[in-house]
Amino acid sequence: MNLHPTTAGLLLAGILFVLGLISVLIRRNIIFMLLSVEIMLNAAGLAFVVAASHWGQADGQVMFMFILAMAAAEVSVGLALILQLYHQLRTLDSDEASRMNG
Amino acid sequence: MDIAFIVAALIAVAATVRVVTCYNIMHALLYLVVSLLAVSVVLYTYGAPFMAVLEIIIYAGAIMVLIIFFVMMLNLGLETAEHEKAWLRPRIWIVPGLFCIVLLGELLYLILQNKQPAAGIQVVPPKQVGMALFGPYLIAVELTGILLMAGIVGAYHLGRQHKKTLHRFLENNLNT
Amino acid sequence: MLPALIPAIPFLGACILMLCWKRVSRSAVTVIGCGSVALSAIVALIVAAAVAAAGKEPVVQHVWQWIQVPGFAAGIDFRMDVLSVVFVLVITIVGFLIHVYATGYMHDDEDYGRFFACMNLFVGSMLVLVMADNLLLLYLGWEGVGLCSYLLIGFWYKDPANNYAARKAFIVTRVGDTAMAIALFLLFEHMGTLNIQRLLQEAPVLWAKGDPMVTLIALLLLGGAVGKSAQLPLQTWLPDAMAGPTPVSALIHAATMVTAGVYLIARMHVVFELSPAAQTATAVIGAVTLLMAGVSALVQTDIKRVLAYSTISQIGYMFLALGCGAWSAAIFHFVTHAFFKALLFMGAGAVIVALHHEQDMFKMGGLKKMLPGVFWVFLIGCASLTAIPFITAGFYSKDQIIWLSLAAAGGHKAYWLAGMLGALLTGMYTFRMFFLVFYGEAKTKVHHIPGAVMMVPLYILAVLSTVAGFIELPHTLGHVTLFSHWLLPVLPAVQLAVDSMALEWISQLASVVLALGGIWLAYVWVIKRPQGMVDFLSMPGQVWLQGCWRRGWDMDALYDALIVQPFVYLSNVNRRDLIDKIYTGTAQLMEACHNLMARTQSGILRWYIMGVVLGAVAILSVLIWRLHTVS
Amino acid sequence: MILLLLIIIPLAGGLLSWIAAARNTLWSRYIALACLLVDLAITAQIWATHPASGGRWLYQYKTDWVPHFGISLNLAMDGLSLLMLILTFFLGTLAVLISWKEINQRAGFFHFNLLFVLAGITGVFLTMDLFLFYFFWEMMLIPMYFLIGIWGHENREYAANKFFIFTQAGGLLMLLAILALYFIHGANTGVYTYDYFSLLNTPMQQETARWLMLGFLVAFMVKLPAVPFHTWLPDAHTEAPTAGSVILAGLLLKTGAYGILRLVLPLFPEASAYFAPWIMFLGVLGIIYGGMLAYAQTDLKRLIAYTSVSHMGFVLVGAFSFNALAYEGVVMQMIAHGISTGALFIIAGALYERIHTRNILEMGGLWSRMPVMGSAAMIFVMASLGLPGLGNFVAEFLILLGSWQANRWITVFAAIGLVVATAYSLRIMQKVFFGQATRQYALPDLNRRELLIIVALVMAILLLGLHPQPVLKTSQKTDYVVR
Repeated sequence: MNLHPTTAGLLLAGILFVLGLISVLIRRNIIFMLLSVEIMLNAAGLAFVVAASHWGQADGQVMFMFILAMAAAEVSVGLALILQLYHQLRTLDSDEASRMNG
Repeated sequence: MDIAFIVAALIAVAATVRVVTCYNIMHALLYLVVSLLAVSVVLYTYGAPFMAVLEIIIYAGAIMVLIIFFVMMLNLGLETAEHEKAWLRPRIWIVPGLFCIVLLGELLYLILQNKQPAAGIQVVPPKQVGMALFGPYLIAVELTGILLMAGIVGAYHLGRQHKKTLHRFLENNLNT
Repeated sequence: MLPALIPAIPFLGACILMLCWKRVSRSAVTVIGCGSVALSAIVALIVAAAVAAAGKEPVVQHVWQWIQVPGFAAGIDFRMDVLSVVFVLVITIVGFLIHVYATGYMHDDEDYGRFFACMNLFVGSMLVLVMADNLLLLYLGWEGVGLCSYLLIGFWYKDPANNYAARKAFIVTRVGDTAMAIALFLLFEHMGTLNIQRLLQEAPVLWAKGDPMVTLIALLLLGGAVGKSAQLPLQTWLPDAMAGPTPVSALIHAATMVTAGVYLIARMHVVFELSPAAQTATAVIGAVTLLMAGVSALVQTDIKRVLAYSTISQIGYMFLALGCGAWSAAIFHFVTHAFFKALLFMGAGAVIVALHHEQDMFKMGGLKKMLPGVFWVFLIGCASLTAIPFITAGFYSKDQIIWLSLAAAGGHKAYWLAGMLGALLTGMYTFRMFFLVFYGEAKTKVHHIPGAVMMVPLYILAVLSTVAGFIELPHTLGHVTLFSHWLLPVLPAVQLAVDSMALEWISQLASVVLALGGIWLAYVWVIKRPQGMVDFLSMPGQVWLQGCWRRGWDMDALYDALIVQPFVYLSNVNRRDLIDKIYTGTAQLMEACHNLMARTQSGILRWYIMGVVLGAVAILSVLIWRLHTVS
Repeated sequence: MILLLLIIIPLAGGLLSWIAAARNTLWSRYIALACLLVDLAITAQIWATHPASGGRWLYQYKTDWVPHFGISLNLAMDGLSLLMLILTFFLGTLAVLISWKEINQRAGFFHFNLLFVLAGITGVFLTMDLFLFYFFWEMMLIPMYFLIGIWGHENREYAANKFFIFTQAGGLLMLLAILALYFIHGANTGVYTYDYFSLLNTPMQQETARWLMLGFLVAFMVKLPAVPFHTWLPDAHTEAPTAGSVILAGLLLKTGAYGILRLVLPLFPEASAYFAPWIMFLGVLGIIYGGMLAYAQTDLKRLIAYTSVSHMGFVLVGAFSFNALAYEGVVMQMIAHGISTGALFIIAGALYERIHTRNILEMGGLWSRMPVMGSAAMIFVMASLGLPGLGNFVAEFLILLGSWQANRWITVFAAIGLVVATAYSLRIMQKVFFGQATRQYALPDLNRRELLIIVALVMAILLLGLHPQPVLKTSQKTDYVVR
């Protein structure tokens, strides 16, 4: 294993991101989907930090902070939406909430 | 290659895989917390101690706790796990999974193609981050504040239990 | 002023009748209907006298300018020359007699007024046709005649069969008219005018004899003539035209319509003279038609259809004469034919009325005693049609044609033979009809004896059918040339290739023998030994052949299969307009695309994410591919 | 100024009659009728008094509108415009009369639309500014859309949409061509203007001219309509109310023919000559194809609509013959077809009012019940098949005589089209008026109002057929493009 640290970090970010993506795709439970999105956000944040350390610049970490803030906002709104959904449809199955089809 | 990084990365990946495959939502959440903690170690190894701390406090702490509370509030127990089991059939996950693997392969390929000169890890101190935040990124910070505000208001509005069970948009839809 | 009055009076009568026949009494309709034609006949006589007095100088009248645009002018111009005078007199006089007859024939019809309106219009249109000074006005009359035939053949409009017959008459003649219209375009292109006199003067200057262009024009004119005159190959409408009331048939066959083609060719004879090919075509068409129609007439059962085919056959004689260059002979035959054919038709009409609208000859018979008056006039008509020598008009006119078809410059032995054979056929079918109707046992009761108003015109025509022949006698019998002499300013004298008195005697004798032979055959066939004939005719091949002849050589079926059916089929297939399918198809395609795209909006979140993944895969693939191809 | 008045009168009348309808629909009808009669009187007066030996332009009126872009309010009238205007107001008057009893719902809005269509048509016939031309072109489109879509028969919305999409698509192509011409003229001469007279001799490459010419041509061919752009017409004609059908057949189609004579040929003479054989071919295709389609129809109005396709084929053949005779014929055909087809639509409408069907298979034997209507129908059917003595014959004969000089085979086939015309025309008479009556109706013959309309039309078609000279003489003053 003679990987460059940046490459290694990006690899890790990529793996995590794709795992999150897989999860989003295969889960029908909407809470799981929210979790998976969190994984993906986190992976993206990780990639930013790795890049920041690679260039020695603060911008990457700034971005990580924004992602954090966004994730927080997203989770709060998302959970509220899930709550509504659960009340309306009595299920957490995202496929059930397909009334807005074309 | 730092040993700490390798261990943390392996833990992160393993824990995430469990998140993906776990039927029980509580277990999945706990695995996710583990994964986040591992990522925070990774962040630390990449010279971003402040970010590692934030990861633990906000992600693993605040956000995850929020979700756990939420799950507990909805009282999703074994029943949901059964559902989850029933939903996770190979028929459902194989094709998307394959595509994602392809995507991963391509990502890795592209990352490994990178022939950047080795520069090693450079530590970016929190002070520099703070300077950047309240310097060039000031407007973004303000906007983030507004975003968080919107999140709070939105969560409040959406999470409120109305006497009417239906949202007004949905109500029209159901009547028709 | 006078020439214009001749067609104007019948038109006026038609207009008055059309507008207010419902409001005036029957007798008023009679007065207007017959009176207008009578008045027209009187004016025609006056104009004829004027023409004669002026040394056969034509009387020309410009009524008003019809069309005048740069490069083209046509007026409502009438011209009475000697040829027109002949036609106008025949049309008005015979037309008048038919009108008088019709007042009796149509007496009980509810649309009495409409009938006379159309009849007047018919006469008027025909008068315009023969008096027109330019081809466009002639064309107006030409088409007007077609319209009136349509109106009158389909007069009893409640029976769809009549309408089909009427429509057929109009459309078939229209085919010929189209050819004629194209001839007009060609004439205009080359001469820059449609004035008949100028055309006739300039044609020989412009074209040498046998020029392909003049042949084309002559053939196209012939096409028009063939359509109106019911000659091969456009003869199919005429037998069906019997659907109209009998006076209409008389008018169509005797005075108007079918003779228009003869008039046209005679009028444009200069063009035909310039084209030997077209003349030959005319003669051949005439010869073939006269034989085919004669054969068809032989096997008809409907009395009016016999007469219809005999008309086609007789017009065939006229075409034969025209084709041989015997112009005045053709016109002479037209005149005598007008008399005896009107006579025959109206006689047949009298029979039909007497038998309560029974037209099948095999259901008639023994009428000699019941209807003696009709019997005698019918006999005169038949004799004239068969060309019984010396005493009938038909003899002089037809014999002249048969002789000239051999002797004239354009004549040929084959024409002569055809004419001879035609004489035999004529004798046979005419007297077959005559015997069937008047001899034998009565099969249908006479319920109505025709009154004076119907019989008087018959008597007059009977006289005319007899004496009209004396105005033109052959060399062998006194050599009177009043008629051809009268026509000399317009129609040149016939060029004789053979001028032998002996040969002419032989020809006449032969034709007489053949005609009498035909009568004898008919006598044997119908009266003497009907059974033998029945046996002969019921032989296997015979039955089919007879059917074929009866149906007019199955030309109808041929046209039906070749033209009508494909046309109807094509238009029915295309009823919904295939081109529209292109547009509606495009619209449908768009809608299908829309539906397809809308299907992707399933509302299922994971599908959307899947789309994102696929997009990402695609983008990265392209990226990698480019990375490789670039480096 | 009088030209502007001609346009303003129907516009004002339309608004007024809309307003008046709120009080009393009868007022609205009288106002519409009065406006059109006034316009008819003005144009008839001009026709009667115009000097026999004057110049080409009888009246001209020009004032700036948007000088910055070279747009002006430029109206002019020559013989062609004059004849078209008389036809417009004549048929317009009849259209109001024919709707007197037929249109009872929202009569005010109906007359508003009717008058606006007529105003648009008037504008098209008068304007000498291409921008304004396009403006009026669109202006007649939208009220027509409403006329079909609101007062039409069962399938009216489909028909109205189809009509709108077809003509609008054609119109947009024309707009493109107008703009291109504007800019090319501006670039080549430095003068940016929409003025017709200035644009007449725009210097440009032949290749460009051909494309621009096609842009104009397609718009006019859609309106005309020529095969293969004709498919909107049967639907629109069939579904429109009687007045709408009359306006469509009698006037709207004529704007297409007018556009070809006024714009396509003079603006692009070389390009037109280049495409002439093909366009004549389309014309003759329309004559025969339309005729065959007409023969197959069972819906009376649809049948008549397809005869329009057939007759307008003659216009196309004549217009691209580049021959003075053919042009006279085209003008005659425009007028005679307007009258004869308009009359047939009026008769079809009157029949529909009485027996509530347009299916000719359900008719038959109507002559005995309605002899006057039958006679009138006979006259117009005969006109439609080109019987000499009626207007259409003069037109078709002149067209064919002229086109013979240009292209013989085309003319031969066009002449064969006359036989097809006979077939479908007689079919109308046979199926509708002849034969045995299938049902017992209590059918009143034409009433006084209808009789007035029909008599006016019969007089017009007879006059056109027997004494077309005044029309021909008026039209001669227009300089057509002759090769």
